[in-house]
Amino acid sequence: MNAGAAIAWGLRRDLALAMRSRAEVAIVLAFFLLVTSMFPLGLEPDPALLSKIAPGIAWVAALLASLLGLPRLFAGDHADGSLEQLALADAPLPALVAGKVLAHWVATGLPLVLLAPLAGIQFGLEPAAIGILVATLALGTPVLAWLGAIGAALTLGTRGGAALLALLVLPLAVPVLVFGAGAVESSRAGLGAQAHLSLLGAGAILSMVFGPFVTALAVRISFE
Amino acid sequence: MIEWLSMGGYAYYVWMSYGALAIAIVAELFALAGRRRRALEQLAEHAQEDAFEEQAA
Amino acid sequence: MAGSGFFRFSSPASFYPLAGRLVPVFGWLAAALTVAGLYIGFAVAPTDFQQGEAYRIIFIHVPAAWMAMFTYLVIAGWSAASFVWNTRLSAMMAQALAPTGAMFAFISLWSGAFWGRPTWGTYWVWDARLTSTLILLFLYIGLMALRATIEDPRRADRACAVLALVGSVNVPIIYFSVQWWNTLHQGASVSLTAAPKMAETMLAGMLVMGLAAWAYTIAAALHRVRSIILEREAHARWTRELVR
Amino acid sequence: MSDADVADRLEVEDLACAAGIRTLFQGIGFSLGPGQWIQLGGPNGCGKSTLLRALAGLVRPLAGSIRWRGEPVSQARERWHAAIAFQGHLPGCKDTLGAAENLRWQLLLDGEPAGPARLGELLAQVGLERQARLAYQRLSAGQRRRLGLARLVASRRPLWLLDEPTTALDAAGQALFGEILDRHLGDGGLAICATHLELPVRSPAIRLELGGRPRA
Repeated sequence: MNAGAAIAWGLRRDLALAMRSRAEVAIVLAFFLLVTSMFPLGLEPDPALLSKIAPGIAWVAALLASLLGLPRLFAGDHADGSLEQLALADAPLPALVAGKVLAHWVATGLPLVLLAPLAGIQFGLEPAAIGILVATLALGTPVLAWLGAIGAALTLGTRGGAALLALLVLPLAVPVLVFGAGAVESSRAGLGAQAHLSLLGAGAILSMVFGPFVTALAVRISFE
Repeated sequence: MIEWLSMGGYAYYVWMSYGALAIAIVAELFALAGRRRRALEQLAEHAQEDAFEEQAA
Repeated sequence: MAGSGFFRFSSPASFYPLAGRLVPVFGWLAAALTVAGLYIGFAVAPTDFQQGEAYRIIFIHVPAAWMAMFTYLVIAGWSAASFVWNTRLSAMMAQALAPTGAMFAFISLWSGAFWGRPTWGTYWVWDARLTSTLILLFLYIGLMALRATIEDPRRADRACAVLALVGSVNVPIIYFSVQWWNTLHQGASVSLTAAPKMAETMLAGMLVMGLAAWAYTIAAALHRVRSIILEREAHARWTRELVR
Repeated sequence: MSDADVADRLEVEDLACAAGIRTLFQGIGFSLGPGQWIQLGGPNGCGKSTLLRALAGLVRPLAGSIRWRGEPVSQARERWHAAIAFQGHLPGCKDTLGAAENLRWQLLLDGEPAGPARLGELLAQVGLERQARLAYQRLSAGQRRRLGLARLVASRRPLWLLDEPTTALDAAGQALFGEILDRHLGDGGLAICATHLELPVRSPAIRLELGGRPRA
């Protein structure tokens, strides 16, 4: 199997599996909206304050929601032995992994991007800022997916569980958070979001270039 | 001496910092010694186990 | 694997006694440098015009921050070496350095807080340097937690090596992003090391304390790696000779 | 070097593996040619599964060499993976997917044709035609094993690495396994089966007891 076929195999299989467990995917999205809805309740419904903190909150919620979905990525395949078959397939493992992560992003990352405007409206963001928020999430969630994939593969079969995964992934995700939330604020301050978006785009490209290989290596390590 | 210890009124801050460093280093030295002791104990245990196995064989 | 030259010592069995001889050397060196550094810091360096005596905290704060950052890079270096040459000892060194690096990261934060209180009026400010050191501390904790939760030591070596390498690629990006975030939000804030005029004695004190931290880290890591070797090689013949 | 010039041959020399800090086995060596199979025995915990996983390339051995067609497998991972069909003690099937669906994804991964007709034919051969749409989690343990056999029936890989292939199979299922393996060996295939059961296979096995030397 060549790399393209391997990516397609991983993508189609994991999307088929995600369709079977739509409820689990929906929970991730509900969690995202729930978290963003909690903040106004915990603070005060002051429009000025809310629209100021909106980008940060949307991004932190997206970060947490993407963490929530991560154990689905490899743990199931690891427990039932499918991951072994992937690692032993006559196909490049980075490509198979890339297909899986792509499917994971389509199932959990892309819906977050599409839901973000809802959170933006909740917080009274102006349309232009919502547009930038959506753009940053579209560029940033793939980076989160790859960082998460590396963490998820490294923690396979360990006793650490979801808390360990969060401990490994969140510090690495700091730059994404900073540039993602910073873009919206910077554009609202009239400074333009170009630089932030370019950096996020660079991050997305880097993570897509190196992510598959590092993740595949981590998957192989998980069998030892 | 007292005047030096008072650090021009900043004694609390200065000695909290230096004290924490001292405690951290002492704690690490104890941890290092403990780890070595445990490693040697474990080694002795394994040696005993293997000696039993050799006798049994 | 009884090679020659440098690689001879990449075998745990031959490194163990060498490390044993080096531990006291670096240990005493660290003690001597600490005494010298403290003497410069407390006796030679004059009271700061603006900050009073509180500035003497920087003699541990700055070296600890340097050491924490540098130790992480050294861990990444050993991790890379363990992949390239597949030497077990490299991974053990990476494992041995992590707790000491984490300790220095913590000390850097702690002393930073106690320096910040009299200087800025608050224990914690989201200063770029402090924030990145905080994240660095989390990276250390993650590294040690991952190590602790993996049963098989060889698997743990490789998993931690991947994490350390990914982390070390990320450290400069984190630092840069936090710096940027900081300037966007607060403007240029007072930085610990950018005191108006760094007096020469101050710099000298910091350097000597920095060297002391170096020597201490080497001594602690070598001592710890000896224990790790014993744990890992508990079934090898040569370790048996030690308890007989 | 074309494929026809080199015979399918697996050569293992001086293989050693560890579990944690303990050495499980060392000095394992054998050579396996077309039509031959190894029955791997030994008490629980002696490292049968680890040996299979090390051969497949999931576990890094402490020492030793594994050569396929004269070529070290670690240097040609994809060619090696194209030559083996590995079935560990985990099934590699998803609980929520049906039997046929599970088989289909596995066959696609193996690079085998997986049309509906082909799937039906394979399931019929292992006696699962009526369970094709049943979710994997509803299959009995024996039926799950049979689904694994369907993959082997379809496989054109020369070397099979099987971990306890007949546990949970009834007498008919064990006989079916024997037939499938005999046909594979008759076609010039190779196999290594870790098992503590007697397998109803007509072709004579090379017995390898871990901790011991291979006997013919």
